[in-house]
This record gives sequence, structure tokens and C-alpha cells, in this order.
Amino acid sequence: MTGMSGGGERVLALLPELLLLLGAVGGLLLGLWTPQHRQWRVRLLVTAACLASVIAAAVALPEPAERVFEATWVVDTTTGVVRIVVALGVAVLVWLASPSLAGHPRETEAYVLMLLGGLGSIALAASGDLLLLVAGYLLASVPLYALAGFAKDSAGVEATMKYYLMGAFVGVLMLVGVAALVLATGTTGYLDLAALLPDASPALLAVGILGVLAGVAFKAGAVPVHFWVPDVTAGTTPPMAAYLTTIPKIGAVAAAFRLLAEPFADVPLDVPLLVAVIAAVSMTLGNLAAFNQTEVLRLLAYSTVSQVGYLFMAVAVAARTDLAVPALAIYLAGYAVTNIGAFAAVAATPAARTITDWATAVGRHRWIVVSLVVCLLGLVGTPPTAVFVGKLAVFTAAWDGALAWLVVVAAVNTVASLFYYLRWVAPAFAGVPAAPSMREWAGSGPRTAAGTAQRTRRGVPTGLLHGAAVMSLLLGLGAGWWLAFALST
Amino acid sequence: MLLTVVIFLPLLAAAVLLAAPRIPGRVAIGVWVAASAVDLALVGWMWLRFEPGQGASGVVDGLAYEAHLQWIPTVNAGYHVGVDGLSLPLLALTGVLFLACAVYSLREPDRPHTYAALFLFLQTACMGTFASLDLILFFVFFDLSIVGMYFVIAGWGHGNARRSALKFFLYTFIGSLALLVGFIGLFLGSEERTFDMVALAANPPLADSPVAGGLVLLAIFLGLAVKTPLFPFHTWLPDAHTDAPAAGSAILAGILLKLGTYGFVRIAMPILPEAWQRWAMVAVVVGVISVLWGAFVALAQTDVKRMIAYTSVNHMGYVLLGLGAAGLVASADEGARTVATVGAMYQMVSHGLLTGALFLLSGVLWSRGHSYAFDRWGGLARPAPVFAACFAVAAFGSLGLPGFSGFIAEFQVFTGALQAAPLATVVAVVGILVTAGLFLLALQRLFTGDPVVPSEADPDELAEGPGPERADGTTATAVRPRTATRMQDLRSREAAAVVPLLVLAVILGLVPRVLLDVLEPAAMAVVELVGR
Amino acid sequence: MTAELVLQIVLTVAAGLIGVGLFGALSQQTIVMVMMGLELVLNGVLLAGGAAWYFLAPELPDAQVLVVVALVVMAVEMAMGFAVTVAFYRARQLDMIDMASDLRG
Amino acid sequence: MLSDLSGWAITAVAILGVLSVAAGVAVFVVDSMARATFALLASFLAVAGILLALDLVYLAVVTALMMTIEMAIMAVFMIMFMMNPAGLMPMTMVHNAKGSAAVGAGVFVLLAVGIWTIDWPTMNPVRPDDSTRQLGEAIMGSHMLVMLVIGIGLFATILAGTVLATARGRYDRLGPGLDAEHPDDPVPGGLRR
Amino acid sequence: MSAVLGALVLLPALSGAALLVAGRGADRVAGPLAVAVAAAGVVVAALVAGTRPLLSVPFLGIVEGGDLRLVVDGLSAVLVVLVAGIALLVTVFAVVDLPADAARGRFFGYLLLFVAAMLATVTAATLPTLLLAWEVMGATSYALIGYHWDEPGKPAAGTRAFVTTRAGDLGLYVAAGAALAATGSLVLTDLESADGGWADVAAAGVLVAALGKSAQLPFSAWLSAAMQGPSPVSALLHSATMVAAGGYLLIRMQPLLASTGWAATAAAWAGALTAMVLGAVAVAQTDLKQLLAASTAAQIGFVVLAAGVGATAGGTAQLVAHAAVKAGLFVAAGAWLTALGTKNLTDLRGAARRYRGIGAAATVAALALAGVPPLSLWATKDKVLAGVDGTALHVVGLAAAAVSAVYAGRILAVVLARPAGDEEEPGTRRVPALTTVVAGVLAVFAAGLGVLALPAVAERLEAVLDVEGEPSPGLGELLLSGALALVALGLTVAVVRARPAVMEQLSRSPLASWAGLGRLLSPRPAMALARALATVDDRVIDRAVVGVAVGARRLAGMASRADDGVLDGAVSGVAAATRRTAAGSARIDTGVVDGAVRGMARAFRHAGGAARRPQTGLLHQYYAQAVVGLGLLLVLLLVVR
Repeated sequence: MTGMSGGGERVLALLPELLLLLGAVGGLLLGLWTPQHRQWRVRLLVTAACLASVIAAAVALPEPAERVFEATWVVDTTTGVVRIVVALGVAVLVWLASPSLAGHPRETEAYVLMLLGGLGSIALAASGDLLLLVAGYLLASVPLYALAGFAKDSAGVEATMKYYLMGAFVGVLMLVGVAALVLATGTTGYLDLAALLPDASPALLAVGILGVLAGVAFKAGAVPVHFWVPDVTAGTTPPMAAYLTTIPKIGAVAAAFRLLAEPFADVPLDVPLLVAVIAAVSMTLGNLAAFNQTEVLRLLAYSTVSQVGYLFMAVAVAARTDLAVPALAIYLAGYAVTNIGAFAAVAATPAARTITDWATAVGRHRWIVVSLVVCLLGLVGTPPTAVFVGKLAVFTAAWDGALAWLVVVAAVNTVASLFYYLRWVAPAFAGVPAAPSMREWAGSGPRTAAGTAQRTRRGVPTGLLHGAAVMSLLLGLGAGWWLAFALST
Repeated sequence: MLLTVVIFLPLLAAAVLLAAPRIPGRVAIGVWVAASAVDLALVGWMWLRFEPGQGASGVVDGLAYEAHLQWIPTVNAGYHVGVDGLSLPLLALTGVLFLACAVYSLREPDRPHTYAALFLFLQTACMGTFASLDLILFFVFFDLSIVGMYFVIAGWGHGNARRSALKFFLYTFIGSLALLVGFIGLFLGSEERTFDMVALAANPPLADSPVAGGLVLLAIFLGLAVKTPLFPFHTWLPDAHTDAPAAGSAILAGILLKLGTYGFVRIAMPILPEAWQRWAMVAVVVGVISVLWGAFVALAQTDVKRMIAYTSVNHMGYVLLGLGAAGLVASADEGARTVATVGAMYQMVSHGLLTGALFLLSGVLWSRGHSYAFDRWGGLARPAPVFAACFAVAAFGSLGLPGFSGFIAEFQVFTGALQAAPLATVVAVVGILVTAGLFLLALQRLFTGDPVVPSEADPDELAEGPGPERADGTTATAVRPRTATRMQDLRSREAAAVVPLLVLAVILGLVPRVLLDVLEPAAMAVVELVGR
Repeated sequence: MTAELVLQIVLTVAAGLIGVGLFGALSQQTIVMVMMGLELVLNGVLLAGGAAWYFLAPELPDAQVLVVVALVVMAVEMAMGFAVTVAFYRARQLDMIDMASDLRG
Repeated sequence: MLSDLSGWAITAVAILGVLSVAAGVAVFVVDSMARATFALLASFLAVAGILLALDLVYLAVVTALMMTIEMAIMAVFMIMFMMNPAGLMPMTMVHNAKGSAAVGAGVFVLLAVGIWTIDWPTMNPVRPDDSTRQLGEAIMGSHMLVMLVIGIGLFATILAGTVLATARGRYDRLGPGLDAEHPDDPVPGGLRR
Repeated sequence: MSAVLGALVLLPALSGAALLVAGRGADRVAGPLAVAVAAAGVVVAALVAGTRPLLSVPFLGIVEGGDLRLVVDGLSAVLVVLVAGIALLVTVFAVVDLPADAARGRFFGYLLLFVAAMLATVTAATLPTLLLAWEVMGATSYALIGYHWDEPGKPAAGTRAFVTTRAGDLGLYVAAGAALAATGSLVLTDLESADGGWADVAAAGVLVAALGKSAQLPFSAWLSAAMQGPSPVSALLHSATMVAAGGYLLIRMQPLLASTGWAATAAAWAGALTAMVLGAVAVAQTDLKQLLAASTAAQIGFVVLAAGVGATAGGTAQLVAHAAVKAGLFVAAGAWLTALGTKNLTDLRGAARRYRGIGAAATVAALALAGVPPLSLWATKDKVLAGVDGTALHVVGLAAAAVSAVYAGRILAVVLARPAGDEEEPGTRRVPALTTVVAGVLAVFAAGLGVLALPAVAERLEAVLDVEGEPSPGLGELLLSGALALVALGLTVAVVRARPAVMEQLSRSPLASWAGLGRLLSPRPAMALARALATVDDRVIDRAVVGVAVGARRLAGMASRADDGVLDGAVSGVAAATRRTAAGSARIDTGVVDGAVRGMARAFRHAGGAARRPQTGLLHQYYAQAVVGLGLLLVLLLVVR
């Protein structure tokens, strides 16, 4: 067996993950000896671990793709992008969650769990073996169950319960799928599967592929295993909702992408069509269901379901066009930034659950509205935000992959999505100003803090919202720079 | 670099305005005026230094002020901007009209900072669209203009502004997505896989696949037709105009509509010459229907602004007629097709000036009496002679009277198009008759007879705006006061905004070489490219 | 008896376990009973994995590892299930999933 | 190719198979939750038996041991939390039974049809001498990373389970500054006592 | 010299524009300035008529003839002088005729612009130039006719004049296109060489344009409306300008008309019929200005006839002579209107006797209009008729000539009658001396311009016009027409004196209301069409969007029902869907009435509701749906390979 030595040599290939793990373990240990109101130390440590991991991942990004640990772990562009996005996302979300967590007796544990979940997400993206995929699934699920119900209030535990039961169910189905594929080929490595699957029995393949894809679809929040998304998002706190709808999704979509690009590339079944159908249904259902939402969290939850639909467009054509990798990379990064931004807007006004509440709460904070507009229009895919570039790339890739109909469906859906995003933006933008206060606001006089203004939680969430908006624009405008860097291999 | 400055200077000013909420509103508008003026001055400087060149005509070669940066290398999309005879006039028009709107808004609108910032943002979007030489960049700016205009209408409109804004947004957004799909088709169909317009025009994609080319053209055509707007995709226009603030309407009609027609000349024709030739007759027919439809429906309007809005449909129809004729290679010689193309492009500039002026003038009506309904106004020539004179001049310009820019445009469209599409052109000529009738009728209704102004004691009218259903006039007669004390003549800022537009329209009507020297080489290039 | 036949018999048993497990997961009202259903499905996976190793690919260890992974998944999910149940019970004094439908729509 | 299992083994596999499925059905039929737990255990033990017959000694033993413990814990849980732990108050705790049965049966039929129609490639497989050794080498070699990730997963499970299940934490015991002289435990015992 | 040619147009144009921009501030200087400019115009016109310069200014590009090109050839020379001269006289008349408090700046501004446009029209050598001048002339005529915009009906009259003439102008646009198509050039003279179908199109376009401008059938009615304008305007518009422009254009384009074969004939007949019908209309008028207007159309009919038959010299002579005659008559009518406050024929009884100077001038002009020898129109008309070949056409022409004697007789019979005493009409009771002078000058020309038809002079004219060998009327023809005119005149005077009732009956006939021509060009059908289209626009096209939305809603509803069907049984779902679709189609109608966005929003709301229905909050249903969904996907995967 050369496994030990082979893996040992390239252990540094996992440096970003090791750093995250170190951060998790170190954070937990540090937390054990940290007084309750000084747990920001742990936050700093965790953030530092994330940033270190990002640096390590960025350094490794331009290097050629390789497979380590007996080809069970793939380090390539997709992995690299996911590593960076997830680690950065965790770092940002730790801070987004900090106002609601600060001083909580379990603050340390929350940060550590967030880190572990991120690690799981990366494992999903990087896995080159079905069993590692299952392990990654576990790691990307278990901490999240705890995070979803972290507040342990009535809604939170219901969210956790649903999330857990749904996750356990799909996890079991996923194992059934893996078992079917093992029955078909006797192996679980992607490379072997890619070689053996084309000759396997289609029926067995269908069960196996569907089971495995159901697993990643669950993590991504795609139809038909998306049911947890709205309920969990609405049941938990906004920062956690942001985490649950962003971090695992990134890894899961990347995992699906790898599955379609490698083991399922040449199977005698139309897997791209399957994914395309999932994508079409996800985006349509998500958009339609979001349309009537007045609760901002649920609205965003359904919006994430529809976003997964667009992301899956790139997945569907993973094996068919070279454009798919950059498309996925751009869209993932853009989605993460924009989605976090949108949730940060909700987190900025924790008391406001509905659109109108929200509008009244931020009515006077022009920049919050502007940033929200940037984020939401970003989710629509309005240029020049990052998601626009992503959408463009995804559309192009899908068309190039002979799924022009999906492009049309996606375009129509994009229009539909405008409805609900505008429903949120428009009152905030135009409806709130009452004539007298506007005068005063327009003038040079000192700004008076009205009752509504005070309900806004300024500080970290607002800052992150602005940051996300700016980042979304920068990512879109600077797409060339960072893509050139990411794809330089 | 100069071009980049021209494009982004307004955006910079917008950011400054938003970042400094404490400066007084008046100063904010002042900043807006200053930024627009500087921008216009820069465009003027560009114009002065612009050399159309002998052999190099633009479109595929000889682009001035070019800047090319990689943006999304994987799909070969970049920040590629440049100026040629097609874009320079429209850039100038953008500068002029935005400055006029800034001057017009000196009265300090509601929430002046945001208002000014939005307009400056819009200016960047429009400038950028006209300067873009990359499909994606074009789309980016194109879409941003929709976003900006949505907020202008939703935030500062009157009447049913939200609804109209939403309708506008959805309609044009659908169009823009069709456009995007078409662009992706162009990208995938091109040999070198690029979004660069110059490269695409030099080596047109999908040349040997008529079906794919036709479908891609269809997508692009739909997108641009909604924006232009052409029959039957025009129904967003009257609503958006009726409820938009005056300056918003002026920009919407004056500049944003041109984004659509400009797209035809810049993208559809040079890049898909074969498909354009094949389907040119459709463009001609759509153009002619728009001409007549716009004219006749405008004739029936009872609301000034709606009427002007529909004349835009009519005027844009001429553009399509000219451009369609330019594609009928088989039935017309190159000279005639070039004349038609020049006419179409001239119409874009001309319509921008004249309709911009008309909308600003109709804004005067709103500011005085919160109504656009014909039957609530009358005899205004006596209390407001300057206003009447300006409106009349603008109306005559708009109906295509020689001596105004509109004549130069329409004359060339008709003469150029007749050979290619005789029947269609003869039918379309009727359009100028109907527009003549409707404008004269409007003048008659607004300015002659006994002075009538809307009653002040009509609070719900003030709150809700006229709306088509309220314009039936049955209630209006009962409360009609017979005094015209409230109609104040054009204020100096209003005159300062409108008069230059009209003067420009006259200059362009009498000394068209100013513009034609720039336009003609580019039009020849376009016609040549279409004829491939 | 051919090996294929034996394999098919074993797999049929596994399929039976999966079917019964699914029935349980879908029909039970208490969290723990749902978990039992899922355990049964995993039980079928164990069997299928074992069969895959013995009859189809004994030269590769993957199927065996699959069984191990399935066992771990079972344990982890059990643990989390108990934790969730406890938390849920603490917050609501309930264990019936049907009564948790505040979040909907 | 004939199976190299002995006749007895095949018979045992068949019987154990039937047993496991029957026990599985029993889980959802019996009134008492405790009984259901034991039925599930029976099903697992039967599968462990089959694994034993399939030359997977180590896995069989692990399965049997793990499941015994797990079911014991589950039984405790039942008694602690469940409404009807001992079946003393018979009540239906099911919903949508018909639909669920249809789904279960449907899935079974589907899988069975698949199983019996597929052409299984059971050609002369080369069996290793020692299946346990093969597994051990895989865990420490080719599938080491899987096990590593699973290990982290178990770490996360411990953490997550604790967070979810327990209300008290270190600050309850030792005060917010972790500087209490004596831990405040509801039940005396534990560390630093 | 081309600068002089430029000055010919620019001088009045720029001074006119300046007056307009200055507005009421320039009222004081407007009159003198206009007279000065007009006088200068005569000088310049004479100069260019002598030197025949050419001026070209770049305008449009690409094709030949896109420039602004003015050329003075023979025909232009004659008309330039004529237009400038009449313009001067009318300007003088206007200065004295306009009320003191009138907005003179505006009036003379438009007047000068109008003159500039007319001068440009008659010298234009390219189609863009022609069309520019042509349309500006129409627009300024609108402004002049609607000069009293605050009086009810006047702006409408201007609108009518403008829209009608513009309807004809469309022909010029088409002609320009045809010229470009046929010759690749927009030069007017190149058009003669056009052939094939494009020549037909061009000729048709030119013909329509000319008929419209010249108020020939069927466009005549605008002329009636145009009488709403001030008298000087009428004097200018209906003598040497505007209506004359059409005749001029046809004469200039005669080779083109002739080359097509049919266009010349059509023009000839249009002219002859107009002369006949509008003559009859004139006879029936009770209003002096209306009578004169109709007679204008009739007299220009002879010019058009001349152009049709190729009698260039005759047509030109007729044009020139008619200009003097009609200007004189309009000046007289205007003077009377100012003095007596009426233009009603019956109230003008004895007007000529009351103001003798102007009366004499008017009498001379009216006699000339009647075609009484040896006055001008007698000769020129015969010169025109001499060129006519066809008998029918000839007969119609002669009849028309006789009719002109009838309406002229009608004027004479009234104005020369003994005054019936001073009725209570508003008026200044004063005819300024300057007006009399103007009228006198015009009368002299009206009497004397007949020489143009005399063989000796006619040859000179033909030489100037660069045409040769056009037939001159024989002595017999001259005598015949002269006699005819005299007889008709005499009879008319007698009838009017003896039997006024006949005239009254005539004035109740349809002829009095311009033979219903106004209705022919009524804007009503256009308005009706416009309203119908607007309704379609609102109700159908806009609502089509709603329709799509409602359709989407139906679809979504069906989808949701299918969704239910999975859980509740497909059969009932399909049945419900069918039922709802039926009910829904009824609801589409109500939806059609609502706004598009609302409909769209509602559609999506419904679809959204349907999409949220699976999110029941019940976990076991999530399980079931997930299993069903995955099952469907499995089927998809297995079935679609």
C-alpha cells in the first residue's frame, strides 16, 4: 500500500483545510478558558484561521490541478474557488453573527461549528470519492443542525427538527445511491467510476445517480429536496440563515459540478437533462413562491432556491463545455457575496420581519437602501454586479452545452424574480418619505433620530451590507482580474 | 481615456452627491448642472477633435478615443469603448439633453440629492451604452439605464407612478433579457468566441446558418423593439411617460428610446448582415405600422403627454423604416440605402432634441396645474406667450417641418426608402400628415380660444394626477374657472432648458452638414457592412 | 445455486428493508420512530454493501468501507436525532413532528 | 458460476433475510416503542448474521455490537421522552399510512424488479484472504481521508449534540468569568470538585 | 452673383425671423422694415432675373442634388420678379390696412418668411430645396391665415389649409424618393430624364403636390378656409404665391409629366375641370372673398391646364396676369372690408361708386377676370387654350372661360350698382390713398399684361422661357372668346340686376358650400380611425399582455392542480383543472379590463400561491413530496435517454 506515503507527501495540499481545522480545535480549546464576555478572542482566532486558509488557498490556486490521498481529494480551480469563497464567507458570517451571539454562553461553540460546517462544505467540493462525499455531507450537515436551532426558541427548534429530519432522510437516500453505484462498479473513486459507469446497467445507474444527486441537491437547496430552505431560514436568526443558505450551497453545487464533470460524464443516461430539469423547476418554483412573501427571510429563502436553479445550469453542462468552470466560479462567488449582503440587510434590522417593517425601519438610511438595491438587483443579475457576470457566463455555458431552452426558461424566470425583489426595494426607496421629514432631510439641518431610525441595528451588519454591495460591484467590474487569476492554471 | 472620463464623470458626481447629504439641495442641483455642463463640454471637445477620416469610416475601423481593457477574459468580453460617426452624435445629444434636464430641475425637486444622483447615474449609463463596443458592456449600460429610469419614475413620478414604473421596468427588462440571449447567441456563433462588436462586425457570426442567425436576430430585434419601442411592444411607453416627471420623460424619450434604435444600427445590422437582409422587410413593415399606429393613436389622445409619447412611436417607426430599407439590398442601390440610413440616424438625434423639448414643456403644464388633459387647458397663448411660442416651435419641429432637424431626417428616410420599399414608404408618408394634424390640433386646443386652467379646488386631482379615466372632461367643465391667473409663463430656468434644444433643432435643420459630416461616413460603412 | 441468484436474494432482502424503512419514515409521527425507519433503510444499505463486496468486487475494499461509513452515518444521525429531540422537547414539550408546523408557506 | 457459499450458508442467508425484513415490519406494527426498538435490533442482528455468512466477520461483529448499544440507548430515550413508551396506551401514531405504504411498497417493487432484471457481472471474483485486513488497509490507506473527515464529523457531532441537547455550559458551572471556586452543578460530581 | 441670389431669399427670411424673435417689441418698425425689405427684394429680383446666377450650399450629402441649390432660369426669372413685385405691393397694402394695434411684428415676420419661401420655391433646383421652401411656405401660410388666433375658427382654418396642402406635399416626398430611385440624383432637371415606373411615381407625386398647393380638385376646399386670414394675406396667397406655386411646379416639371404619357393629360383635365367646377362654385358665392377664392382656383386651373398641354408660355402668361388681376381684386376687397366692415356681396352694393379710385381699379381687374378684350386674361387664356388639342378639353376650357365672365359679372353688377344707403356696418369708412395706389398699379398690370400673349411679346417670352413654337391663338379664337366673355358678362349683369332671386337660389345650392369638397377632405374619418386605433391600443395590445399574464396564471393554476393531483388523485385534479380553465376563460374578459401590471401581478400572485402550497409546514408531507419528486426524476432519467 502506497496510500500512507503518497498521502503524507502531499499533506500540504490540504493546508487550507488544516488551517480551518486548527482554527476549529484551537478555538474550542481557547473557548474553554475564556470568560463569557471575552469570547471575541475566539472570534478573532476563527477569523484569523479563515483568512490564513484563504491565503493558503489563494497561493495554491494557480498551481496545476492534482488529486491527493489516492485521488479521493481533488485540488483544482473549482476546489480553490470554493475554498476561498467558503473561508471568506465563514469569516464574514462569523462577524455578521457576532452581534446576536456576543456574550452567549455558547458563542465559542457557534464559531467553531461554523468553521466545521465550512470545512464540510469544502470537503463536498473537493471530494473525489463517493464515500468522501458522504463524509463531507455529514460534516456539512451536523454542525448546521445545531446552528439552525442555536437560539433554541420555539421556531428555532422546529427549524432544527425539520432540517435534521430532512437531512437524515436525504442522507440515507444518498447512501442508497452510493450503494447502488458500488453494486454497479464495486468502487467509489470518481476516476474509476468514470471508467466503469458507462458499461453499467442503466437502472442501477439511475438509482445511484439520483440518490447521490439528491444528497447534493439537498445541501444546495434544490427541488425536490428544498423543503427545508424556507422553513429553516424563517425559523432561525438572520445571520444563521445567511450561513445556512450560503456556505453549504457553495460546496454542494461544486460537488454536483464535479460529479457531472467526472463520474457521470459518459453514462448512458441523460444526466445533464436531469440536472437541467432540476434547475428549471428550482428557479421557477423559487421565484413563484417568493412572489407573495411579505416576510423578508422567507422571501430570501425562496430566492436562494431560485438561485440554485441558475447555479445548476452550469452544473448541467459541466461535462459539455469549457465555459462551465468559469461560469460556476463567477456565479458561486457572486452569489455568496450578494446573498450574504441581502441577509445582512435583514440582520441590520432584526425586529423587522416583513417588507413594510423593513422599509419603515431603514427609511432614512439612504445608504442602506442603496446597498440593498445593489444586492437585490445583483441577485436579479443586473449589471454590473457579480451575479450578472455569473449569469451571463452561466447562460452562455448552458447554451453552448445545448441547453438553449434552459436559457430561455432562466431568462423568463429572471424577469419574474424582479417582481419580488422590487416589492422589497420599492417601498424602501419611494414609499417611506413623508413630505415634511424629507424637507428637513434634504436640508442641511441636523438629522433627527426618529423612532423608526433607532430600530436599525447599525454597526456590523450594516457595514457588511455595504461591504457586500461594494464587493458585488467590484467582483462584477473586476471579473477579468480575478478570473484570470483563478483560471490561470 | 477622455471617453472614459466622459462616461464616468457623471457617476463620480453622483457618488459625491450621495456621499454628501448635508450640502443644500440647491447646491446639489448646482453640482448636477456643473457636472453635466463639464461633460457636455468634454463631448464637444471630442467632437472638435474628431476626424472621421477618409478611408476609415468607423464601425469596424477608424474608431476614435478607443479604450480596450479585458474584463471577462473567459468569454472575451471587455471594456471596449470608442467613438465613431454613429455614436458621437448620440453622445452629444445625451450631453445636451441631460444638461437641459439639469437646468430644468433647478427649481429643486423633492429629495434633490438623490434625484440629481439618479440622473447623473442615468447619464453615465446612456453615455456608456452609446460608447460601448462590446456587447456585454453595451448590455450592462443598457440595463443600468432601465434601473435608473425605474427609480426616477417610481420615486418622482405622479399619478400611478409605481405601477407605471413597474410596467416599464418589467417590459423593458424582458426586452433586455431577450437582448442578452441574442448576444450570447452571437458570442457562441462567432468563430473567435468574442463579445467584441468590432471583431464581430468585421467577421460576422452565423453567416452560414440562416435559421440560427434568424433566431438570434429575432431575440435582438425583440429586445431592441421593446426599448425603441415599436408596435406592438409600445404600450409601456404612454404610461411611463404620463406618470414620469418631466425631466424623466425627456430623458426617457430623448435618450433611452435611442438606445434601442442605436442598437439596430450598431449591432443588428453590421453583425448580422445576412439575417438583416433576409428579414429587413419585417423591419420595414414593423416600422410602417409603428409610424401609422403611433400617429393615429396619438391623434386620438386627450392628454398632452400621452400624445407626445405616441408620437415617439411614430418617429421611431421612421427610423425602423429607414434601417429596414437599408437591408433590402436586392431592390435598392447603395446610394438610396445610405440616404435612408443617414435619415434614420438623423432622426434619432432630431427626435431626442424635439421630444425632449416637448416633454419639458408639458412638464410646465404639470407644474402649473397638475394636469395634462387637453380639456383642462385652453387659450394659454395669452397668459403664457413664450410658452406657447416654444411649444409651437417644438410642435412644428416634431411634425417634420423643413427648417427643423426632423425634416432632414424624414426627407432622407422617405427618399432613401422609396426605392427599396415603395409601397411601405408611400404608406408611411401619410404619417407626417397625421402628425401635422395632431400637433396643430394640440396647439389649437391648448393655446387658442378662451383661457382655461385647471381648477385649484380639485384636491384629488392634484393628488392622483389626470389618468386617462379622469380625462373625459365631464366633470372638468363644471369647475372650469374662466380666469387664467394661475398660468404663469415660462420661467427663466425652464426657458433656459428648452430654448437651446429648439435652437439646436433649427440649426440642425438649416445647417445639417454639422451633423451629416460625422454621420455620413459611418452610415456608408453600415450600409456597406449590411450589404455583405 | 448460482452466485447471481444468491446475490439477487440478498439484494431483495435489502430492497425489502429499504421499502419498509421508507414506509416507516414516511408514516411515523414521533421523531424517534422516523429515525428508526431511516435506520432500517441504512440496514438495507449495509446488506447491499456487504453483498456488493462479496459477490461483485471482493478485490476492492470500497464496498466494505461503504458499510463502515453507513454505520458511522447511522451513529451520527442517531446522536443528532437524540440531541434534536431533546432540544425540541425542552422548547415545546413535544415529540410529534406533526405538531411542528408553525413554519410554513 | 455457482456460488461458493455452502448450502447451509445460503439457507441461513435466506432465513436471516426473511427475519430481518419481518423484524423491520414489526418495528412499525407493535404498539410499544420499547418493543419496536427490540424489533429493530433483531433486524440489525439478522443483517449482521448475513454479513457473517458473506465472510465479513469484522463488519458483522461491529454491526451487532454497535446496534445493541444503540438500541439500548434508544430504549432509554423512549422511556424518557415518548408519549407511549411501553404500549400501555395503545394509540395510532401514524399519518398518511396508505400513502406511505404505497411509497414503501412501490420502492420495494421497483428495486426488486431492477434487481431481478439486471444482468449481474458475477464473474470469478478474486477474494482476499482476510477481509478484515483488507478493510484495515483501506482505512489506513486508500480511504484514509474518508475516515479523517468522518473523524472530524464525529467531533462536530459531539459538539453539535452538546450544544443542542444541554442547556448548561461551562459558564453555568464556573460563572461568567470562569473563576468560581466551586463548580455549581445540580448533581455533585465531575471535574474540579 | 450667387450672393445676390442668396440675398434674394435670405434677406426676407432673416428679417422675418428677426421680427418674429423680437415679438411685439418690433411692432413699430415692422411695417417700414418689411416695405424696405420687399422693395429691396424687387431690386434683387430684377438683378437676378437679369444675371441668372446659380447658388449651391451644401445640405444633404451622399447623392447628387442633396445640396441647397438655387438657379434662376427663364421661368424663375419671370416668377421671381412677379413674386417680388406683388410682395412689395401687398406689403404696402398691409401696412396701411392692418389696424394700428395689431401684432405687426408677427404679421410681417411671417409675411417676409412666406415671401422668402416662395422665392426659394421658384428658384429651387434640387428636390430638397424645393421641398424645404414648399413646406415652409405651407407652414407660414398657416401662421398667416391663423394670424387672428384668438378669434374662434381662425386657427382651425389655418390648420385646415396646412393639413390639406401638406397632404399634397406628401407627393413631393414620394417624388423625391422616386427621383432618387430613378436617376440616383435629386436634381430637378435630372428628373426629366427619368423613365420607367419611377417616372410615373415621380410624376404622380409632383402632380398631387401641385394640385394640393394650387387648390385644384379635389383639394380645393382649403382655399375657402384660408379666406379667414387678413386681406393682405389673401391678396398675397391667392395671387402670385402659394396657389401659384402649384401651377409653377407643373410648368417646370412639364417635361416629366409629358414623358409619362398620362400625367400631362391628367393635369390638363384636373386644371380644366377645376376651372369649370370652381368657376361654378364662385358664381354661387355670396361672400366676395369666397368668390374670389373660388375664382382663384378656377383661374389657376388654366395654368394647370397649360402645364398639362405643354403651353408653357401661355401658362406663364396666365400665371403672371392672374397674379396682377387677383391681387388687385383682393386689395380692393380688403379695402372695402376695412372701410365698410363687410365682405358680403349684397352689403357691398355700390362699393365701387362710393370709393371711386379703388372702384375703378377693381372694375378694371374684374373686367380682366371676366376675359373681356383687350384686358390681360382674355389674351392669356386664349394663349393657353390655343395649346389645347382635344375638343372636349377645349370645350370645357371655353366653358370655364365663360363661367369666369359670369362670376366677374356678378361682382361688377353688385359693386357698380347704386349704393343702397349706408347700412349699419362697422368700418372705418375710409380707403387710404396708398391702398388706392396699390390697387391702381395692379389694375394697370391687370389691364396691360395681356401683351404677353401678343405674338411679338409672346415670342420674347418664349425665348425667355426657353421654349419654342408654342401655338398662338388665331384671330378667330380671340374674337370668339372675347365675344363669349362679353356676352356672359352682359347676361350676368342683366340677370343680377333683374332677377336677384336667381342668385339667391344659386347661393343655396351645394355649390355655395364649395360643392361639398370640404367634406371630402374632412378630418373626421381620420379622427374616427385614430380613436378606434387608440381603443385597440388600450384594449387589445396592452391587454394582450394581461392576457398572457392571465394565461400564465391559468397555467400555473393547472400546474398547482397537477401538484395536488399527485397527492389527491390525478383524476379529480384534471377535472378541477378543466373546470377552472373554463371558468378562467370567462375571467379573462374581466381581466382584460384591468391594468396590465395588475393583471401580471395577480397572475404571479396566484402562481406564487400555488408554488407555496407544497410548503405545508408538515414534515411528513415534505418527505412524501420529496419521494414523489425524486420518483418523477427517476422516471425522467430512465425514460429520456
